[in-house]
Parts: sequence; C-alpha cells; structure tokens
Amino acid sequence: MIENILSLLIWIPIISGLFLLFFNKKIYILNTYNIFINFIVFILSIFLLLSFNESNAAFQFVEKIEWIPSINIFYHLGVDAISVLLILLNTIIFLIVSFYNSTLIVKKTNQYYASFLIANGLTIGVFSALDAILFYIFFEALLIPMFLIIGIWGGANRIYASIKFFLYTFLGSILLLVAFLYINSSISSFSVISFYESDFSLIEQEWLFIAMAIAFAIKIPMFPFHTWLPDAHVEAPTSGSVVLAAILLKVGAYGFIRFVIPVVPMGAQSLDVFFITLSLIAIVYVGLVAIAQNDMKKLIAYSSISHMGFVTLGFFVIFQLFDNTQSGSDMIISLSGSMYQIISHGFVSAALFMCVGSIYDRYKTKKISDLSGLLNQMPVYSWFFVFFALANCGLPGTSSFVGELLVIMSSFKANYIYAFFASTTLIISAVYSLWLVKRVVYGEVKITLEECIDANLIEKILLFVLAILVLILGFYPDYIMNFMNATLENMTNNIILKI
Amino acid sequence: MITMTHYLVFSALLFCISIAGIFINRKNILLLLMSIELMLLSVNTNFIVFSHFSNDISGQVFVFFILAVAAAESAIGLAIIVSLYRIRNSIEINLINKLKG
Amino acid sequence: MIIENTLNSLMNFIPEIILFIMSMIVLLAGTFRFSTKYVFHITLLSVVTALLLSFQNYAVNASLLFNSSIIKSNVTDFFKYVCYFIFLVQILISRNYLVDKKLASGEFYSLLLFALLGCFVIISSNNLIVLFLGIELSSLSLYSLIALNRSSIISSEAAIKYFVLSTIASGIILFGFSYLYGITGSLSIEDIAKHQNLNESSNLYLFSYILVFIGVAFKFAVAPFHMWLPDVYEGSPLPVTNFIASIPKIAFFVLAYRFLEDNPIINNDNFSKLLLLLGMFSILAGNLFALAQKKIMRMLAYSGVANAGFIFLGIFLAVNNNFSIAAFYVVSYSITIVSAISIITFMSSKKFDLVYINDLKGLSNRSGYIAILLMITLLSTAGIPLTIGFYAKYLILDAMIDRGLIIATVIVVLMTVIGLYYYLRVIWFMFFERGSNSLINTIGKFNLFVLSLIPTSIILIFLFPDYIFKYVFEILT
Amino acid sequence: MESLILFIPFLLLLSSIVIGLSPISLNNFYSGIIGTLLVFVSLVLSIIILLDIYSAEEIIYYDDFYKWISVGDLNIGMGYLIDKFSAIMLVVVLSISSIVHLYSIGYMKEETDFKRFFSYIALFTFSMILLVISNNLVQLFIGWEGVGLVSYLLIGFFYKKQSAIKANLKAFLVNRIGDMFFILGIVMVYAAFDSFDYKTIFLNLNKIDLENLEIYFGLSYIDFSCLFLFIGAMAKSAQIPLHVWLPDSMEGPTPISALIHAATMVTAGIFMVGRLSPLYVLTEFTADFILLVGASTALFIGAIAIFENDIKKVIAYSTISQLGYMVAALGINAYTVSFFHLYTHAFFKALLFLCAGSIIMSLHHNQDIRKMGGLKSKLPITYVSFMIGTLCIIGFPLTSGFFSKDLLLEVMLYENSSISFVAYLMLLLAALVTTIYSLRLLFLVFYNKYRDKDFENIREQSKIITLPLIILSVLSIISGYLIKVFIDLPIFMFGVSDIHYNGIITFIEHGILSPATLALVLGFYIAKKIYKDKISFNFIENNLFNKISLIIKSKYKFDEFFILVSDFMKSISFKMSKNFDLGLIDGWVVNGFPKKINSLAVLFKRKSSGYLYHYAFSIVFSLVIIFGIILARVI
Repeated sequence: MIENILSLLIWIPIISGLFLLFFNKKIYILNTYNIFINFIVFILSIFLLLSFNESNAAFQFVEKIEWIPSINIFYHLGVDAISVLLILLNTIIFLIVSFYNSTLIVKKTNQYYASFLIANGLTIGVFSALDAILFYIFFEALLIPMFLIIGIWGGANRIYASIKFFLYTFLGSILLLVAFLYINSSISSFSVISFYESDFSLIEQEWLFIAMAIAFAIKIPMFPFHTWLPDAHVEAPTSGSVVLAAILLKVGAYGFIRFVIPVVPMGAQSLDVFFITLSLIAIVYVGLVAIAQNDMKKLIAYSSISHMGFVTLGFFVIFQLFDNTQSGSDMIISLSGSMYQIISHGFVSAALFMCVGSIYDRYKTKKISDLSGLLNQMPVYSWFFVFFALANCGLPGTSSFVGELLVIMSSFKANYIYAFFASTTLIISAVYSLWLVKRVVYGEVKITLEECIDANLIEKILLFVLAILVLILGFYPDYIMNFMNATLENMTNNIILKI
Repeated sequence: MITMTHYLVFSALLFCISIAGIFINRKNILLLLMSIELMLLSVNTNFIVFSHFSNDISGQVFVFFILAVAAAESAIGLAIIVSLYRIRNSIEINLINKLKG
Repeated sequence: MIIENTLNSLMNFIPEIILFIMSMIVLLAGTFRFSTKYVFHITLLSVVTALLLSFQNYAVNASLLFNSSIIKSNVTDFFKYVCYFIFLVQILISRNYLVDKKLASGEFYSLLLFALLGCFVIISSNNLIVLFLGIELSSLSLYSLIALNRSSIISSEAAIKYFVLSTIASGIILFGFSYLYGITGSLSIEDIAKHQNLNESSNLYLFSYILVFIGVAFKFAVAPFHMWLPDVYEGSPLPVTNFIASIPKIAFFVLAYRFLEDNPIINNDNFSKLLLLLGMFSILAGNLFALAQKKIMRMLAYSGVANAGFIFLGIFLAVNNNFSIAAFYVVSYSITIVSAISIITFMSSKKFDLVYINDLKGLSNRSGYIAILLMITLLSTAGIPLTIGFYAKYLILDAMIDRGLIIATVIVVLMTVIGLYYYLRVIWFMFFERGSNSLINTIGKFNLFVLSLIPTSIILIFLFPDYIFKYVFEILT
Repeated sequence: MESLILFIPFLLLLSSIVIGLSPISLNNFYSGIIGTLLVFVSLVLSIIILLDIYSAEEIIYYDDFYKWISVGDLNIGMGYLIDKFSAIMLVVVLSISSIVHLYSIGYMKEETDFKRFFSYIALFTFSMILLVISNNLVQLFIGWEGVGLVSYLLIGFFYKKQSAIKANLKAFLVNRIGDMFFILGIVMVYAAFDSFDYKTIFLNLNKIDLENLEIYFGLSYIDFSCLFLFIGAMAKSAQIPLHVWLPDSMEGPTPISALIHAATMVTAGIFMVGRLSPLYVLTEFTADFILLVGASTALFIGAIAIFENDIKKVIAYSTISQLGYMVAALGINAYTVSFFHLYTHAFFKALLFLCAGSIIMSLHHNQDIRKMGGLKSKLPITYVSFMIGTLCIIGFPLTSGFFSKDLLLEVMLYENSSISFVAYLMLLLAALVTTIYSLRLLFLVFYNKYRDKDFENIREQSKIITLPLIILSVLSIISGYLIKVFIDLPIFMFGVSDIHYNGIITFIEHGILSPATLALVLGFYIAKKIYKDKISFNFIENNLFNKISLIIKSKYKFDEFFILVSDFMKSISFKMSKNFDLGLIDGWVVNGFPKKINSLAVLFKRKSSGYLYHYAFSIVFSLVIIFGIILARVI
C-alpha cells in the first residue's frame, strides 16, 4: 500500500469521480460521498507527509511501470518535498471545497462534484509525475474539468471566459510538448531525472527555456499573459475560483521549479533579467490595476497575479544571487521564500474567494459599488473577510509575510533596485485590500436584506480552519522550511553544477 | 519518321486540351463528359505507344479496361445529369453552386 | 500447377469474393417485395462472414496471388480488419436513418458493398490494372450512392461535382501510370518500385510519381485538391459521407504505402518537400476554413482536410520504410471521424436533419451521454490527451522534431490550437448553452451501445496503447 | 526570573483571545475586569524583572522562545532581549496600558462592542510587548505592524462613521509608506551583517569595515539603511511629513488616543532608533536629517495646536510636537535623553488624554473647546489633574516635563554644531508655543464661564474614571526625579557625557535659570492675556502675523498634498486598467489576433464560389505550379 500510495492518491478520486458521473442520487448522498472521498484522499496525503523522509533529497515513493515502452514513455511517479507540500495543499483545498460545495445548491450536482474529484486526482498526478509526457498528459487533462466547471456552472459571460482559459493554456502547453519532444530527441528519455542530467548548449537551452517558460508563465500567470485569469475567476463558480486560485496557478509555479529552472538553468540565467522585470511589473503594475477594479473577484484575481509575481521573482533572482555570493545558501532562501509564498497564497486566496462567493450568494452582486456596511448584517463573515484581506496585504504574523520577506531579502541581495520595486507591494497591496474592506465591510448598510443569514456553521468552521492555518504558517514557518530544505539544497547544487 | 516522342507530346497535348476544356467551358455539363473522355483517350494513347515501342502487350490490355471503365463512367455521369435535370430543368454549370464556402 | 495456384489464390481471396457475390444477392433481394426488408440483414451477414473468413486465413507473411497481381500480407489484413470494423459500425448505425429517409433499398446496400470491395481491391492490389479497377469500382459506386437521394438537389450537385473532379483525379493518376509503365515496362507495382533501386532516379519517373501522388492527394482531399470534400460531406446522405470519410482514405493510404515501400524516391528532395509542403498547406487551409463554418458537416470536412495534411506529413516522415506513424494516424483518424459522423447520423430523425452546429444547443441537458460521446470524439480529433488522437499527433510531432523541423513543428502546433477552437465551439454548444433541441433523436439502446464502442476504444487505446503500437510498428517498419 | 518574561506576552495574548472569543453570556464588566487583571499581573511581572535587572549590574536577559525560520544560513528566532532600556520601556507600556484598561471599563461601559474593544487593547499591548522585548529586527517588525494593525482597527472602532473609517485607512496607508522603507532598511542591515539579530549585528559592527560597502548616491550604506529605518519611524512617530494620520486618528475612542496615539505606539519609532543606536552613531547625514525633522516637527506642528478647536486634536498636535523633541534628541545621539522625555511624556500625555476623555464624557461627547469653559467648579478632580498635566507639558519647574525638556535643551545646546544650534532655537521657540497652546486649552476649558446649554447637570464621572487620573497625576509629578537612572543607561546605548549633570539640585537651579524658563513665563503671559483676560494685543492685528497664522491654520496643506497624490495614483491605475490592461493587452493582442484570424476565415468562406470549373481550375492551376517549381528545381 505504502509503495504505491501515489497511484492511490491519483486514481481514487478520478475513478470515484467517473463513477459519480453515472450515479445521480439524493443530494445528501452525493454530499456525503463527495466529502468522504476527498477525506480519504486527504488522509492518504497526510500519511504521505508523515511517511516522507525529508532529510532525503531524492525522489521517494517512486513507481516506474512500463507504460508505452515502444515510444519509451513510462508510468513514472515520485515525490520530493516540494511535491509533497503541494499535494497536501491540494488535498486540503479540495477537502475544504467539498465541504463548501455541500452548502450550495447547483444543477447537475453529481457532474459538478465529479468534475472536482477528477480535477483533484489529475492535480495530484501533475504534482507527482516524473515522466515528462505523463506530466504533460495530466497537465492537459486538468484543463478539461476546469473548462467544464467554468463553462457549465459559470456566470453570464462564462463561454468567453472558459474558451479563453482553455485555448490560452493549451497554446502554452503545446509549446511545452514541443520542448519535451526536443529534449527527448537528444537524450532519448522523458524521465525528469535524466532531464536533470541533460546538458544542452546555451542557445538550445535558451529556446527550450522560452518554450517551457511561456507555457508556465501563461499558467501561473506572469504579466503579459495574465488577462485570462480575471475573466476566468469572474465567471467561474465560487468553488471553481477557489480551486483555480489555490491550485491551478500553483501548477504553473510547480512547472517552473520542476522543469524550467533545473533543466535549462543556463537558458534561464541568460534571460533572467527579462523575467525578473516581468515579475516586478506584475507586482507593481498589476497591483495598481487591482486597485481600479470594481468587481471583488476581479480584484482578488489581480492581487493573485501580483502575488505570483513574487513567486517568479524568487525563482529568477537565484542566478544573480549566485553571481554575487558564490554560495547556494541565498538561492535556497530565495527558492524557499517563493515556495512559501505559493503555499500561503493557496490558503489566503481560497479563503478570500470563499468569502466573496458567500457574499455573492446572499447579495447577488460582486460589484463593490453596490455593497457597503456588511459588518452590520453579517459580522462573522465580515471579520473573517477583514482578517484575510489583511493577510492578503502581507501582514506579519500571517503566512503571506514570510514569503514576501524572504523574497524581498533575496532580491535585495541580487540587486537593490529589485528590492525597492518589490517592497512597494507593502503599499499597493494594502491599498487594494483595505480600500476594498473600507468600501465593502465598513460604513452604513446599502442593501438591506429581509433575512440576511450570517455564515452558517460549515462556513464558519471552514473559514476558521483557514484562518488558523494562515496564522500557524505565519508564526511557525520553520517546519515547512526544514521540510523543503534538503530538496532545495539538492536542486540548487544541481543548478550550480550546470551553470 | 515519327518517333515515340511525337506520340508522347501529342498525347500530352490531348491531356492538356481536355483539362483546359474542363474549366474553360462554363455552360454545358455534357462538354465536361467529353473532355473527360478525351483525357482518358490521351492516357490510352500513352499506353498504346509505350506497349508498341516496348513490344509488351499488357499496356494494350490496360487500354481495354480503361475504355470499358470510361463507358461505365460516362453512363453514370449521364445518369447523374439526368437526375439533376429532373430537379431543375437545366444543366448549366454556373447554376450549380448551392454548395459552397 | 496453374490450377493449384489459382485455387490457392481463390482460397486466399475468398472474403472479397464472398462480398462480391453477396452484393449481387443483396441487389437481387432488393428487387422482390418479400425479401426487400431483409437487405440489411443479408448485408450484415455477408460482412460478418467475410470478416470471419478473413480472420480464419490471416496471413502472417506476404503472399502473391493471381500471378502476382494481388498481394496478401498482414498489412493488408490489418487494414481490412479496420475497414470491416468501421463498416459494421456504419451500417448498424445508419439503418434507422436510411429507413427514415426511404433509402434503405437493395441497390444502396449492394453499392455500399461494391464500394467496400473496391477499397479492398485497392488495398490488396499489386498491379496497376487491378489497382485502377479497384479505384474505379469504389468511385463509381460512390458517385451513384451520393446521387441516390434523387429528390434532393444538393445530393445530385454533390454527385456531379464529385464525379467530375474525381474522374479528373483518376485521369491524372492514369496519366502517371502510363508513364510509369513506359519507363519500367511493367504494370506490377513491385517492379515499378524496384526499378527505382536499379538505376538512379530519372526526372520522368519523378514526375509520374508526382502525378500519382497528386491523385492520391485528391482522394485524401489534401489542400489545394480538397474542394470536393465539403460539398460531398454536405450533399450526400450521412451514411455515404460516413463511408467516404473513412474507408477510401485507408485504401488510398495503403496505395501510397505500396508505391513508396522500400522505394528511395521518398528520400528524393523534391518529392519529400512536395509532400511536406502539401501537408503543411493542407493543415493551414483546413483549419482556417473550418473556423468559419456554421454547418457541422462542412466543419468536419475541413477538419478532415487538416487531418489529411497530417497524414501527408506522416507519409513524408516515412523514411526508411517506417510507415507506422502515418498508418496509426490514418487508423485513429478514420475511427474517430466515423464515430463523430455516426453520432450525428444517430441524432437526426425522420423530420429533422442535423445540419447546423447550433442545432446541438443544450444537448447535454437532453442527453448527457451522447454529448459526452461526441465530446470524446471531437477531443480525439483535436488531439487532446486522454484520447487516441493525442498519440496520433504526438507521433507526427515527435518524428518531425527528430527530423529537425522545429519551425515547421511550431507552425503545425499553432495551427492545432486554431483547430481546437472549432471543436470547442461544438462542445460549448452542447454543454454550455441553455435550452435544448427537442427534435434530436436520443433513443435506441442498441444503437447507443454501438455508438459507445468507438469512444470507449478511443479511451482504452489511450490508456493501454502499447499492443497497438507494437503491432503497427512491427508490421509497418 | 527569565521564565517570567515568557508569561507577559502570553498573558496578554490570552486575555485578548479569551475576551475576543468569549460567549455572549460573559457580561461586559467582568470581561473588562479580567482584561485589566491580566494586564496588571503582567505589569507586576515586568516590575519584578526591572528590579531584577537593576539588582545586578550589566545583566541582560537574552534568549529565543523558539526558532521562527532557519533556512540556509538564515536564522530568525522569536525571542527577547531585556536590558535596562527595554525593561523600563516594558514597565512604562504596561503601566499605562493597565491604567487605560481600568479607565476604559468606565469609559466604554455603554458601548455594545465593549468586549471587542478590550480584546483589541490587550492585543495591542501584546504586540507592543513583542516589539519592546524583541531581540531581532524581524520580530521588531512583526510587533511594529501588529501595533499598526490594532491602531487601524481601533481608529475604525466606530465603523459606521465615514470619518472614522477614512481615518483608519489613512493611518494604515501612511504607516505602510513608512513600513516599505522600514523593511528595506531591515533588509539592508541584514545584507550587511547577514543576521537580523541585535547581538550579532552589534558585535559585528567593528568586524565589518563599512568603507567597502556600496555607496548609493554619495551616501554610505549605513547612512542609507539608517535613513530607511528612520523613515519607518517617521511614519510611526508622526514626524513631518508623515504626521498627517495622527490628528485624524482621534476618531478612535479616547482611551485609545491615550494609550496608542500618545503614550506607547507612537513612541515605537523613538524606541527603535534607541535600540539601534550603535548603528545610528555611525551616520552623520542621517543624524542631521533626524535632527532637522524632529526640530521642525516640534515647532511647526506645535504651532497648529494654537488654532485648533477640537480638544483631542489639540492634544494630538501637542503629542506630535513632543515627539519632535524626542526625535531631535535622537538626532544628536542623545538617546537616553530622548528616552527620558519619552518616559515622562508617556505619563503626562496619557493623563491629559484621559482628562479630555472625562471632560468629553461629562459634556456628552462635545469636543469643541469653544463650547466649554468654567468647568473647574464642576469637575474638580479632572481640573486638578489636567492642571498637573499642563504644568508637566509646559515644563513647569519640578514637574517631570521640566526635567526631561530642560535636560534635552541642555544637551542640544552643549552639542556645539551649527545645525544643532539652529535646532536648539527652534526647540526653544517650540517650548514657547507649547506653553501657549497648553495654557490656552486650560483657560478655555476650565476658566471664564460656560459657553453652552445646561451647565447644571454636568458632573464628575464615577470613581473608575477619576482614579486613573489621580494615579497618573502622581506619576507625572514624581516620574521626573528618576533622571539619574536615565542619564546612566549604558547598555547598547550611548549615554550622554555627564558634563552638564552633577547632582539633581544643581540641575534644577541650572534649569530654572535656563532660557526655557523665559519662554515659559512669556508664554504664560501671552496665553493669560489672550485667552483668560480676553485682551487682544495689537501686534495680532498686523497682517504679517495674519499671514503666518493663515499658513499655520492651513496646516501647511499636507493633507491636501496627500489627497492629491492618492487621487493621482488612483486615476493612473484606473487609466491603466482600462486602456492598457483591457484595451491593449486583452483587447488588441489576446482577443485581437483570434478575431483577425476569424475574419480571415470568414473572408475565405465568402470568396469561395462553389463553381465546378473554379474547383477544376484550382486543381489544374496548383498542378501547373507544382510542376513548374519542380521543373525549375530539377533542370
């Protein structure tokens, strides 16, 4: 059981989801079923976390089965610390979403839950695939459930948003496929491990880097490729937005740290200034754009983009760090800052989208200009909303601060200009988060509902859990840092060897 | 003295004429059938020439088959034209563009 | 001696012969009132028997029949099996449709059988005459099949267009044949291919090959020789479209394989460039035209053009006799498109023809099952993972990268993204649009079962592709 | 002993959480009592620690509670560094906090959100303690932001009032401007010393040679880092030009103004600079900058108070100007002196605010001093304590303010450099101004006759309000006599050389004869004439003075400036979102290309005729083309 736990993690949700497609029963049965499956997966991931040996940098729980030997593609799974953490994040978020879904009324409930279950399994597949083509297959397949979730259960403009989402991401990922094929054609293997051992000439690395980086930059999304995200978020149903923000963006980030930077470091190095600039633009410019939004979901979407800017910044400064101080330690700090930002943003954005979603359920509007003084009608919600808004602007003591601090530190060591622009986020994020709070939460009531239900028990519990997680991550980040340490150290050593 | 080349050029010319006939003529479908026949005839000429100059009979066998098939073809073609004519009382080509785009 | 050979040949060729006889019988049965309602069953019976017989004498290694004018090898058998499978699905699905449209007559089925027979002859011909006869047998029966619906104006228009253009094509092919005969002095394809090995390529030989392959391109509907395809798709009855879309493509692929098998001309610069450029251009044009289509059949037709381009790329990539990539593509595309057209056939009823894409509006609300089947099929045509179509495209791209054609690959890939859009449009009409079309036929347990055969196999082959790959690679390299 | 330190923040956090999440059943009064008791206990603990520190010489408690982050070479702990400096600060904070807790039980009793209030102030005290005892810059920053957060929440305590929620947003954002630079400063320090830890930093000070660190724009690395850190302090301690948030912050409940916006939080900046004094002594430029900022703040912002009519805002402006004094002292590296003023100011400013609170309560939330007057008969206790507070702030001899302010001026005078002399003059002038506005407040509120309706039913508040006043009055008077303690505060601090301190008596004599006394007398004369006897001097009429007063009344247009900037940014962001993001990237590129391709496809579709001969022609044509090309290639 323990040796193929990853397969269990991947296939239990997928198969039960497929089963759910042809199984339309009473709503409460569906709810219990859905929650049960997600809970099992969650328990399994906890089990994975506990039985994972973080002091060992190599891939663990490796499964390697000949899948298509005739074109040497293997069913090759395995995890290192990064993957484990992301899988855990994934299962937690999906568990929360499954609970949250049980409070909603949606049409075609079984298909709705099925899509989420399948997405859950596929995401775990993405995080644990060690064969490039297997990764690509999970990566692409993940689009389909999200596409359906946005398109079927989405808002008024859902078709435009879903098509944009699908095509844009597909455009990127097919370039990724080309890159993989190219690598395979020269080293005749798709295994990530042999990818790490590959060495290409600089020019090859640059082209490979561009191809792969575009794919993941669209997914994460980085600055010029970001416009699909706000639309997708605005149109997606609440749970969809939660998954999109908390998980799918992370897939892009994961791609960067798993494929782009370790495989073609020289290419990344020669183009890093460009990507750092893009990240800084994302932080400053997109943050400013977020200020101007009148749709709460759009605002949070833009803020996620700007937070992802920190992640990419942390990824790409490592080369200059190495140039300045010929030691790997600063690179590790920077990378772990980015990873921490990824994880923390997962929780914060999920919570924010849940708050917005519930407000939308009650007031039937997401427009900031229509809302005011929620504190008078739904205090519990509003306080959670305030809390997560503060977490979103990186208040110390919340998880967001840790990542931002580490990334700003590292970027300063790389170049003080980067640090200066990066640190403007302290102002910008405060402006958009707290201005939102001022306009929506505080003030006099604008729309008075006859009977405005405050958060029901489940919602209270979920938000409370998320808040606790955010605080714990904020006050005791050391566990996760240590957890990642060996893996990142190994990775940085490889990078240093290759550049 | 007429060499093989002359025959080949001749049949090539026939071929070109027939093809030209297909897209230059814009009135009548029957002319289309004729040019198709012409095309097949040019092919036949080729075969005969080759078989004659390389004393091999199989080419001329082929010609018989081609002729037979050509007959069948034109029969079917005429049938289609008839059914077309039944529906709309003309067989002008430049009326036939219901299907396009 | 001769007797033995002939008998042996007959024994080996028995399935085709049975098809031939049975088609006569079907024709006959159609004429009498008492038997006319059994034509379908007779056809089914005949195809099944033929299939069983051909299973019974499966050729492991190639053998020449009828003093080397017919070849029978595991390749031909493989492709014939695929054709049988496709054909069975087609006739099973199209039965109700034909009854509704008053086309379920003896001549229809017999002509269908003749067309199938023609394709088989093409597949297993080793001699130019037999090949020509095969081509003509299939095309002549197809002309009449298209025109069979006499009341409809578009059918006869489609028929006349297809007739004229494909006779031009066969004229071109014949012209090429004649020169090949002239150069090599033989009608046997083997000798013609061999001839290339003996002395270095003469330009005339090249030109005649180009003529032949332009004919093939026409039959594949590779742009710019594709104009007939959309019109035929739109004009002809759906079962006929279903046939035209799939089986002749396989047949002509085998023809191409015959002509290029261990023939160094494929390494000839001009020739391979021609194949490559035709392929690229076809992908480009097909996707572009498909974007603007409102009618579903025309859309499929243009996507077929794009896929034909991929097939040509596959043939282009078949250096040192590795035709497996192209073969896999042909097979996967054919079964996928058959599944798509069959689903459409199944959905149209007596008073309703599924013509426009937005007739599918809200299909998922009416029958999610069919919607999912169609979605799987379309995703496979687009080459998204979880479907067999992914491998088809994957192999092509992989081989192109190995050839070092990075730029071409990137262009192809971008075209695929454009192509994805119109498949997605169908999907969104089915799933995302509100409301539903009550005229769409969704009942028929057995038909639904038959319909779900191909999508299921699409998914299964995706999950466990290795046997197929091994087999195809083994027989076609 | 050390183990006690852990209890202080723990108790406070506990009280915050318990009160915050307590069920409805627990009534307000008891929850208030709980909070007060817990704070009081921690006060006792802190006093014990202080005594312990003083019992032995040169004793420092230094340890980590736990490791916050350890990755690569980076180690950040959550811990404490208790020396005399932080021990005294601890006691000051906790004493003020406990008194304010007590006061609030009375002051907030009608409020529905009573518990929320108490949990907030407990949380505030917690973060302040975190800041004070921290042993590294990151923990300092966490506490720094924590107090900022609570002040944000408390300014917006009455969340229905537009003015309140405007004010708290403003406060947070202005502080964030500071924090941006603050964190940059922290990072710079880290980059130089490879550690956030005070001990490591100070021990490595002599090890790293500051010469070969980079120079930015002609300023040394340390200059820059100190400057950035100080900009953070400017926001927190409301120095020009980042002082704009403090007057508006008076929207919060009055006890908060006493605790946060007078006594403790706003002094965090001064505390931080004092804490990092070993760094600051290395900078010339930054020191002068600090000096000028402090002096000008003390003078100019103090002047605004003369024309302000809201009682709380008057005190707020006076707070800013007093903070200016402290900052100025920092500017000449007289950290102990500055800290001494911080400590005395904490008591008397809290006292003034609490008095103001009791007045406001008695007058049913009227804060306009033009509507007051003659209250001394009605509110005797408040009157007396307010008087004491005023005397302290104007530095009346033998009050605490006298000691601290005179010491400060002395040091400033003896620091013989031209800038410091200018600063000295400004501060002297500021002392005059201080006297004027403080006495003005006193006279307008308590003397003459009442200028509003129903004078009869104004009465002194309950014991729970007045008791804190009494306590604070006592503290304000006696606190000054501990001057010696502050003058020799050595640890990590650079004590002022004792040239101008030999014995308290001489100091008092010297102080009374100092120019400050002159300012005091002059100020008293002017204030009494104008605001009590209502005699207007003729020099007030001349228009130069009018011009000046107009400038002052306009508050130097700082608010307008900030509003201008924020509107500008807002309009920019709206433009970018509309034109660039939606217009260019999304509209023109992302949706534009597909549109173009689609229109191309439509064009092709329209162009294709469907005529048979066109089809045939295209076939033949392409045939010819192909042949032509290949002919050209082979021949």
